[in-house]
Amino acid sequence: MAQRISVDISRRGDNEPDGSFNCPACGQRLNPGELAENLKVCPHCERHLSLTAGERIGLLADEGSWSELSASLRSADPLEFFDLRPYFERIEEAEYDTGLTEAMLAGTARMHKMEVVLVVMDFRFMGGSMGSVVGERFWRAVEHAIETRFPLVAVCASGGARMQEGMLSLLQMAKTACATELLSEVPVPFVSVLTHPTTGGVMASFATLADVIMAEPGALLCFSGPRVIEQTVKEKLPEGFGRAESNLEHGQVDMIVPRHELKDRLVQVLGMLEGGVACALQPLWEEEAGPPGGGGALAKAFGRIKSFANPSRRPPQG
Amino acid sequence: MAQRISVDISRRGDNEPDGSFNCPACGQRLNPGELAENLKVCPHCERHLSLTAGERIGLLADEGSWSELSASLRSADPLEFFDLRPYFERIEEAEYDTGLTEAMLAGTARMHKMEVVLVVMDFRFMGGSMGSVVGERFWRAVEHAIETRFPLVAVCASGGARMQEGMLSLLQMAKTACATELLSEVPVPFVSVLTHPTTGGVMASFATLADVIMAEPGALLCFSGPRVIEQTVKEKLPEGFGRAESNLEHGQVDMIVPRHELKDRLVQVLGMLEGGVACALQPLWEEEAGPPGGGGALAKAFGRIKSFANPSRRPPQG
Amino acid sequence: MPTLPGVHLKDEITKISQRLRELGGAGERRGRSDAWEKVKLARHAERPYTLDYIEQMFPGFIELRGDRCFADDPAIVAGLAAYQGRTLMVIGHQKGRDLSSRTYRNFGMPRPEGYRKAQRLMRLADKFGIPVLTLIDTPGAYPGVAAEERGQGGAIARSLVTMARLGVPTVAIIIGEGGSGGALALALADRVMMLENSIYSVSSPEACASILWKDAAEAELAARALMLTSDDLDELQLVDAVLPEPRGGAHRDHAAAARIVKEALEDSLRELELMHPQERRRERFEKFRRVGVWREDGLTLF
Amino acid sequence: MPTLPGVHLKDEITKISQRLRELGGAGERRGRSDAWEKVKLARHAERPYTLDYIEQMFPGFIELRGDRCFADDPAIVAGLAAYQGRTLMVIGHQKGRDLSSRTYRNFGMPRPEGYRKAQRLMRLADKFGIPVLTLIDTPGAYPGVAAEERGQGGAIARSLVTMARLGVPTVAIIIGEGGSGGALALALADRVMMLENSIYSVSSPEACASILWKDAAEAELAARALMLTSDDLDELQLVDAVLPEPRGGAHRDHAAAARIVKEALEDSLRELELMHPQERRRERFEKFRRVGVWREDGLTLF
Ligand SMILES: [Zn+2]
Ligand SMILES: [Zn+2]
Repeated sequence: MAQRISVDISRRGDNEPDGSFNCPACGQRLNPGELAENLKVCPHCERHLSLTAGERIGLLADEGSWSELSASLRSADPLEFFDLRPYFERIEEAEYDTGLTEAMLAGTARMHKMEVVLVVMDFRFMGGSMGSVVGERFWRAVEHAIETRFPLVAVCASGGARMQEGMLSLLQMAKTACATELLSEVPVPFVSVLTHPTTGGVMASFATLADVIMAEPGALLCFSGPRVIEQTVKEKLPEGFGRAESNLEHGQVDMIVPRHELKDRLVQVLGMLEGGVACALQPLWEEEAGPPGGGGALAKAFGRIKSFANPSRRPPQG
Repeated sequence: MAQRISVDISRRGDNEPDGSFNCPACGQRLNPGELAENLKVCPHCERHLSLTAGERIGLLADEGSWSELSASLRSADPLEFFDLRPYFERIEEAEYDTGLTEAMLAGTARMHKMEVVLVVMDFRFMGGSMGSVVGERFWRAVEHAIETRFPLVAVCASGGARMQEGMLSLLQMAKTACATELLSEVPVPFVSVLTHPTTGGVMASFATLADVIMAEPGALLCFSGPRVIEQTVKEKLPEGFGRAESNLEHGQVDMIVPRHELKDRLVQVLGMLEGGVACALQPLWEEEAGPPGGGGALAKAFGRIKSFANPSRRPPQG
Repeated sequence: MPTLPGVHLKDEITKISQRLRELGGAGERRGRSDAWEKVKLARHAERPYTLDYIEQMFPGFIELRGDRCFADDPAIVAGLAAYQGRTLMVIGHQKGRDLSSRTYRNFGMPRPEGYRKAQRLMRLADKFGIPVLTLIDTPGAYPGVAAEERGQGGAIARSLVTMARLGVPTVAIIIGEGGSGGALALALADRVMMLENSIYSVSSPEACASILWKDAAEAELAARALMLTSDDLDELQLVDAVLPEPRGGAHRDHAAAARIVKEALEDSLRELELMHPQERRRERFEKFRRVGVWREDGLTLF
Repeated sequence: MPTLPGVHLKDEITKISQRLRELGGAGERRGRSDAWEKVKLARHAERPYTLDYIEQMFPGFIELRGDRCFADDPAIVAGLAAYQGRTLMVIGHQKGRDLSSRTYRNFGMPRPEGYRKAQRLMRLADKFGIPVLTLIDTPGAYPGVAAEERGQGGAIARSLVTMARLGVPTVAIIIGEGGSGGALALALADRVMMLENSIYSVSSPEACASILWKDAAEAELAARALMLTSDDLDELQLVDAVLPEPRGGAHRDHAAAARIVKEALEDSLRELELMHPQERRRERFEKFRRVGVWREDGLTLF
């Protein structure tokens, strides 16, 4: 429960020598140490500040359990895209600034001992935009989840498709949607966590195709962003437009989960989807002698729980 | 195209000795003969006046092709229902007034030579209410459609569940919904035609579960009727509330079909759903030599069309 | 074998009407005389609601919300429950208890998005083999203009086919007011049970009275005529079981009421989980196919 | 075998970038220099729209409307067409031609209900084995507050999986503007083809310019950079075929344009109908699975 994250301060410029800076929501002075203690949630106004991919993994994965998949994938520049600067230069800068290889990391991890496939996006890497590498990492993560039967958790943060890869980017929506369909067929549980901000192509593909959709408080979640709407159709935006709370009210997400409850909630939901009570927090099944009936869903559930609760669980054979 | 119906004048009381009466919509004087010529559509304002079950069958079925199914079913009175008058008395009166045995007739018919299973409701029979007999006739009609692979057409007109049969009536919604699900599995095409008025339990069961939903112009189509809404939640009703046109705009029906086009349109849609061009009006397949490819959907479509265009089509064996 | 509602057996014909007549006049029948009392009990403001049962039975309940189209409808509560070594999808109507929660819950009257949420979550449950429990307690679907415009009728109809299709075990328990199509939309289940003091009706007695007697004040009379009590429905064989309530009624002891519901649920699941999904589905269709009483060739069939 | 978009073959590695560099600078590439011309042609006010093709190709077209939830969206037209001895489900974006029809059609920009109508009708087509033809011509999904609140993102996403699931043959033809997610939502098909003067783009050149160049006036530059013409997409192997237009462009001769589309459709169906539904589905997944260009272990894969 007392999860900690080690904050990585990549924010440059306006912060003080001690690293302190003002909360963008309430303006209160924030100290990095205290902030990390509070999982980068402003203690004054509860604003959930963005986490880096590393911090997110630190938040969700049991210590030392993270193992990256598809780490060697890197963006190419098939369009030789050049706007004010070449695409490769932007990528190199993003790599340098973030220490990441792309806007999405994929890997396996344990969460309260539950094995999961975890993909995590980082908005700092070119606005969390989805290009070929993001799509391919997502696909391979899904393939790994299908092979191992580990559930999939996708933590989203994205400005949309990566323009520098043109249609190759847009089609990642189709690719990731196909991937979720494969997951559904098995089925392997899939939960998405929408964090601030998740917009554009990611919202119109895998993020909204999860079995259960969680959102962090205050996160902006929409397809067309507020600026586009204001500029294109000149509509006045209502208070709280596109925020997690509005999405909940409008039936688009299942729940809003404060960051300090996220890991527990994920494990509970994934465990329940796996067909039985499975979270370490409520091991009701230990009180049970075994399945009272014979076959049926109950026995199936028990079978699942056993393989699930067993840390040495391995991919099913055949 | 020049379909006629023989109007049966069961309306009693306020009409003149020559049978003429005022259009309830525009107030113009209507002559029964002219009205029948115009399929009981007011020539002045296009109001589609209600058809009796017999008139509807006359409108849709090729001459002499109607053959009733489940004709021997009659209502029982399991609740010994007695409000101001006993239920049996009301049924007897309805039988006497309408010459019908229930609020729904089921049968087989040909429409432009296409064999169909046709069920038709009559609002005059206790407000077209759905009780055990309506549910059972619908179920048997579906069973017949499944056996013969004839498509199903349901012409609806109903005030809802029949209160005099209590929960037995409400559960006809579940029964008819299950029936449509069986049709879907085959699949056999199912088109519903919603006529004025279709409300309550019928709108919340088979009527809205059709593959394609047609509505007659101006028909009131809703679950809770205008009076209930006004009395219960004191909401002011917008102009045209619950009418076919509003339903179309709100995405609840596929199309509004004027009465004089209904038969042609039904045959076209059913034919297309059967997998190929099948209506007598546009026998495109006759211009074709045969399927160009080998198997696949095309050949399947051709197979369907052949059995369909053949008037001697029989239920498939086994 | 499940109880057969409105059994339809040609070779074992019994005339309900005759039997009822033998039992006495309409007003005197078992279950009928106290119909209005039952209506009042079923609507009792302190009667346990869906969230009360959830609180008692499923401490780890995780609510899932939204229809993914238009809104989340608070008149229907749904979510995953960890229960006795298995997962359940629990879906129920929720009335409010105080003024603000009643308004928020729309007095337990769902709009189309409520039914669509239920459908979405039933499909989710089906995907993962999770049994579905529905708790039914609503005056009926909300009769409002916008709800109609968003397709109230079609939404209820699609709830019915969604439940018909499910491969997982489904148990429906009417815990209070089983009002019309709004209730039925969640009740097309393998097992349909009623709490002793709940009602299940084609129409509210008030609406029925105002239509048939042209006078809403005749609601008591209508309540008797409609056969809406648990005894009535048991007699008509339209429910699989009637669950006795704690002495004085469920509102006297929420915990005891929850224990009764829990036992009924467990008994049902124990039976249902031994069946193959196709077998459950087939029996479900058979059961609803048989609902009805009619005359044929001079005989009354039911 | 369908054309492989963004083929990903380890043993046959070709460096697109290198090849492109050999062909000349970015501005000189085949297909790029006239990108802005193509944008203008794709948006030409007299270019045939979906309803024009329907009129030319499918005289017996029967429109089906509504999402059964909230509304009918006139920005997407859909219905059954009788065609060469078979039935088709035709679904396409529809821009308006005059002021009132443009307003009515919302300039071809669908709201969530448009995508939901498309999904409903694709499932209907699938149920009866009816092939699906989509005609794509939209600036993009409508960026409005209410559309967002009704779940624009989720609606597009579910269009994608709906198309992915279909067992029937699916053919998508980009006839004008293939704008972003709003276009892609109808384009996850077995065969994806573009008319010669149509465009298919991750973003409108104007939006791209205002984001990347911070100046919408740089749209011409963006149009070239985005590789959105039919030649560009052919080169990237992201479409299965480019369909030549009548001399001067499709707007010069609607009937000829329809004949070209018709032929492409027939050729596609002839191939696709010989395959088993599972085979079509498998190839469809394979095709979209392979989309992408990346480096791995020092090699560029595409
Ligand atoms: Zn703050
Ligand atoms: Zn008139």
